[in-house]
Amino acid sequence: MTLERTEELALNLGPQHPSMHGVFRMVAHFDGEIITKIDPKIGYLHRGLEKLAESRTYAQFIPYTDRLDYLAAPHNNMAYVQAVEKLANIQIPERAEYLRVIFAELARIASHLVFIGSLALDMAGWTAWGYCFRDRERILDLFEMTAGSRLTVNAMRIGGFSQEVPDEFWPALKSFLDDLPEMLEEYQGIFYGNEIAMGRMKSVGILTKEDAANFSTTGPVLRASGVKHDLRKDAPYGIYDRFEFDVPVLYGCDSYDRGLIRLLEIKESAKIIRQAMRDIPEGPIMAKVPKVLKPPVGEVYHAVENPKGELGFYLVSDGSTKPARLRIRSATFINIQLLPAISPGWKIQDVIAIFATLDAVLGEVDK
Amino acid sequence: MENKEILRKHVDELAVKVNGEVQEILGALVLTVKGSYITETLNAAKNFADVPCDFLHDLTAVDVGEQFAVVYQLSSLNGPQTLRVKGMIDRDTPVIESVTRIWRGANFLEREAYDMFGIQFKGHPNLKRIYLWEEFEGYPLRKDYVTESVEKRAVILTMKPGE
Amino acid sequence: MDALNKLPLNIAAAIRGLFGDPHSIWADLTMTVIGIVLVIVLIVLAALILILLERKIGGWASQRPGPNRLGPRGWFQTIADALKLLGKEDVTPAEADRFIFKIAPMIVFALPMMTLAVIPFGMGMVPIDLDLGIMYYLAISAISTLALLMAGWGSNSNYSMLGGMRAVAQMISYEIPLIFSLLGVVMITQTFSLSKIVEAQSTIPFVVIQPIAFVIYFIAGIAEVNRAPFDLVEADQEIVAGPFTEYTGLRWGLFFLGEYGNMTAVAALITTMFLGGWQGPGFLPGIVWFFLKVGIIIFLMMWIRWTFPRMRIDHLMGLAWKVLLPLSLLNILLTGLGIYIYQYVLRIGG
Amino acid sequence: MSDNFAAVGVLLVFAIALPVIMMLMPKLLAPNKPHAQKLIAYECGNEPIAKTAWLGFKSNYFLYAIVFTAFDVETVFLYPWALTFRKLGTFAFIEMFIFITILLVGFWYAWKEGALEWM
Amino acid sequence: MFGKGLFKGLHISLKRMLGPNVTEYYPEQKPNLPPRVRSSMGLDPDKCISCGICANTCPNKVITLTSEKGDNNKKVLKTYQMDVGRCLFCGLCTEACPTSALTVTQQYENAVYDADELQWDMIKRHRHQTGKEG
Amino acid sequence: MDVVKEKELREAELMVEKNVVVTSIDKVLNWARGHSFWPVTFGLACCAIEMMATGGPRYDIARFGWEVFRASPRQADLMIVAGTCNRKMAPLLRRIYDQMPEPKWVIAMGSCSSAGGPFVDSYSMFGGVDKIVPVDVYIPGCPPRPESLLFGIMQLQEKVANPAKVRLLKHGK
Repeated sequence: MTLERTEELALNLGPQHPSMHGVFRMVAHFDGEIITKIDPKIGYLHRGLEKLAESRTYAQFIPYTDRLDYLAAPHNNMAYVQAVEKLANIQIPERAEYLRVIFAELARIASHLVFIGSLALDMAGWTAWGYCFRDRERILDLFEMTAGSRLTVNAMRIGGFSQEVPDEFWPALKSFLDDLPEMLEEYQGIFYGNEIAMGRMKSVGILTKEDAANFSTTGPVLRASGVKHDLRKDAPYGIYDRFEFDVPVLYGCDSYDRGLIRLLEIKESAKIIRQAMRDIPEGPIMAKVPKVLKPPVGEVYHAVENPKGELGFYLVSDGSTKPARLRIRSATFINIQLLPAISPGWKIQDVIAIFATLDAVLGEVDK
Repeated sequence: MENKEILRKHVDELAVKVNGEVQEILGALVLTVKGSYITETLNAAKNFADVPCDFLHDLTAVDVGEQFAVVYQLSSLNGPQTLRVKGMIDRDTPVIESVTRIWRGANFLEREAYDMFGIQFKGHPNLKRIYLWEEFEGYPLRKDYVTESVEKRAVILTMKPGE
Repeated sequence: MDALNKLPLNIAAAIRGLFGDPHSIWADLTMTVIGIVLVIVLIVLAALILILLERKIGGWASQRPGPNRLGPRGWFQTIADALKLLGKEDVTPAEADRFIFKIAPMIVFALPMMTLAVIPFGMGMVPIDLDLGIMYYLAISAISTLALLMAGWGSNSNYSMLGGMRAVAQMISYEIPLIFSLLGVVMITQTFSLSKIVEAQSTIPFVVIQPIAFVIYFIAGIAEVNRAPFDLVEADQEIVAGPFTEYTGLRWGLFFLGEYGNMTAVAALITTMFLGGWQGPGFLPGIVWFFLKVGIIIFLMMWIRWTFPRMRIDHLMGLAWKVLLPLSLLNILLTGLGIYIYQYVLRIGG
Repeated sequence: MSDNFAAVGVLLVFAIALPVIMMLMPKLLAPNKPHAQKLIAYECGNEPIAKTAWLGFKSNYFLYAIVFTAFDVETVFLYPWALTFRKLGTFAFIEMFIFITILLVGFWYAWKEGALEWM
Repeated sequence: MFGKGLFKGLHISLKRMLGPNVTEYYPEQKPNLPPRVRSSMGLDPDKCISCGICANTCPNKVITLTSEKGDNNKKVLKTYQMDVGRCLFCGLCTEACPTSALTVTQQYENAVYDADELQWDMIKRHRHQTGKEG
Repeated sequence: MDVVKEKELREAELMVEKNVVVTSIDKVLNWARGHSFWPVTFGLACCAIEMMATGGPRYDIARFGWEVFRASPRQADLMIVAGTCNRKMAPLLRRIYDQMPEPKWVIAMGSCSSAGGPFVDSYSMFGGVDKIVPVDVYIPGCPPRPESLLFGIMQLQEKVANPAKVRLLKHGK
């Protein structure tokens, strides 16, 4: 029997589209409801950060890193300042290291909460989204009382940490961590445990282990495909080697596992924060750093495990106060290449879910 | 440590073969080769015995005056080995072989390098501007690129209000 | 209480009394017109209240108050929205099929008016008492599929087209379990008249006798009015707003009003068919019982909407064809068997 | 009976008139400034790729329509049967069982052939 | 059993529906912001020594200030402009200020109707604010 | 250049409407418009997350009746440009603005959309979105707090309700 194919429909989804997480655009080719081809188009948020960095001093670029992955700004701060410290060979005080870890992991939780919320929202789960944003506010409060901003935290400095945490920080953090299991239970109950959500995500958008590695995928997307790879364990930076935590790995390779793994990672992050709270020493939070920082000639590639995957800074110094070249290796920019590879054959609704599970943040994709 | 020594040994052997230069910058192993050897080098690095550098982290370019350096950050999912490979290409004829056949993930990265530096990747399936639009002139991350004044930039995109 | 129940009838009789011949065609016509006007008022009121209620419930479910600033506790919010829609520009896309594009929202708005007019709201309070009530209701409500397809086609936009296609596929699929689930009630009552069906439930509402049919009708009803989790037709996150993408201002408002009117109609029919209509313990008048039951059904629908994610289209179709349809056929067989045993084996009634 | 349907006629007049009247209001109250950009179809801010949406659409959606027709015809037979079922006695009961069984066989066939699978 | 998850979800949302709200009723109930919040900047011209460190620290050239020689050859601040349209609100300027003349303030009601008003004349703002308060 | 002209023209129109046809219908409509802004979901970058947070349980924009974020500009009254708009996005922004039905308003949320913000020096930026669409309210901040956004929309509400007063405030000094 010969199958007459119907006329193919080419359609823009994005940049202004509720489920495109910003300004991602894909040109989708449909056959009925089925996607036959996807052509991702990016650059609608391109701000030329790498070029801007060449006209800013090392310290002045820190606030710009907040605007990369704006859901987990402290993590970007940390990656950048650690790269500069490596380049200029600066040792930072213990207390600052611990504060950095606490902030970075809080940012991971906040970012994953947005992920869960927007994944639910992409399937019209409004209430689950509301719960995630409700709980995220408490993390933002913690950021705000310490560093003064909710989203673009700008908390870290080359050589340490911007400000000492206020007294009310610790009880607030503790109460948040105590409430966290109940929150996770709620997300599980209202979204992950829901049969409709499961039906939409289970065994959809299969990404095999081999493909994942070949596509340079990193982060939760890679770990949901059964590869145990986490820079916090495999190439520890900062003081991550002092903490005991597991790296959750799931073997489903589908959308559901890519979604669920974030929930598990939140638990591990909470574990790290608890240990950091226990062990944090007293002391200064800033090392002595020259007012005008001139790192020696050299280059460094420093990568951290951002909530979305590997965030790397490749810095080339020519001995001046400004970087000669600053390269941002953002995880989602590379991860979204998967979309045209794994979506054909699935329905529009599946592709929306697949895209949501790749957790693209356009600030990071477009730089 | 052992891992690093084995890697060093492999890289040294490879350097001889591809006429490259091995350096250690801030604890990272850097292999600099001519652009024309890049596919051979990367293929070899991917298949190092015991310490395969088979995971491409990043691909970018750096403007180093006369030349462009195309920088590949390699490591592995199964070991701590990391290697940075630099392919040096001429500024006037910035052409280098594409590695999309080795790593499919290099697709966007090469397009980005093309967009920002104007480097031609031979064999790339879809070498088009990725961030900027087709009509954009110049390659912004080259050192000699001069950003237009904000007034000029704004004029281009003022659309006629629809009537 | 009986007096309260009879009050509308007495008023009707009084109005008829104003005419020389209370059964003249003019008296009938006047009564019909009064009934229709009341139904229109009901639809508009229901839509205004329901839209606010929807936003309120959505708010409460995620622990926020919802609209609360305009008027007492925000009850005037929808009025502001409606007035605003009146003052919005009416845009017809250049490429659209202008006639179809313009007429589709009117059809959607007119349908609940047509359907609600045959529902018995209280004892003797039927704007139009049809002997073929159920048939009429099903026939009219099926037209909404057509209206959505017209909207999708007329807009000449790809999102609209996809939405319209989804509407056709979804709504005709759910039509069948919907129709079959009502069959059981007809088999028991032996009538198509909605008021007679309500009267038949004076002792026991049919939800007890026909639980499967009730569940099927409830699910299919939600799907028929395109509400979450079956709102694939206007899925924001996928096809922007489905068939409504190109509609602006009041034209879109008509769709919106129509949607809530349809929701009221479905809830009213569920109440009539399964929950005993206006029948209820005597301490409240019948009409209050009726709207109480309708309110509960609508609350259930909203609660479901704000909790569940949207279904996928193949699951949606699978549910209709592979679960609900066999179940509704089973329900017919079981009902038939039950009546057979009841009537011929036990020799009761008949 | 007949005058009831006359009432439906009156209802129809109302149902048509009301939205038409409603649509007249924005004509009086709302501004109206169409221009070329405003009138092109919305496609997330881009120029629409396809010039028209009236394409040969996938038949998939209509496959259901065919199965639907079969069942819809069935309802035409089933409703009168249901109405008089209690009066007709055992014969009608068994007869309708046979009728439904035949339909179920058809339904099973459609299912088996994959007409109910979303492609 | 199929449907268990559905009922659990319904249970959770009903529980939340009946529970209390978490909303902050903004215009009536002003938020109690921590003192570090960087919603806008405030300058105390009396403390300012016109050293220009803030302008140098700023990543995006937001601040322009001019000064003139006063008594004892000390610099006296003449104008102090902040172009808020370019500002990152990162707080690096306030951190760098040696006399804490420039501080972060918690005033977040900054919306304006005109693009010109995005140029903050900090001295005027200060006078305006103290005038209002004092 | 045209955008400035367009803006002035519109304000003049509003003035004329105010002075010539001072009808109570307009007053009622403006009241209704001010209480039911339906924003188009125009989230671009960081500010969009704060915009979402404004819709979230803590800040709840729904209290004002402004939570009906419409995916299609055809049903929206208000465009909150939340985030960085670069040169590639600009024509699309304009088109989406064009496709909104009259009357419509624009809020520039955050530094980037107000005047280019942190990235104004970059090759891919062109400055504020007021060069492309007429902006009614600017909200500085990077990103502005949700309260700032709510305050900004309240300012717009005032502008819609009393166009003449706002004009006086602006040019009376």
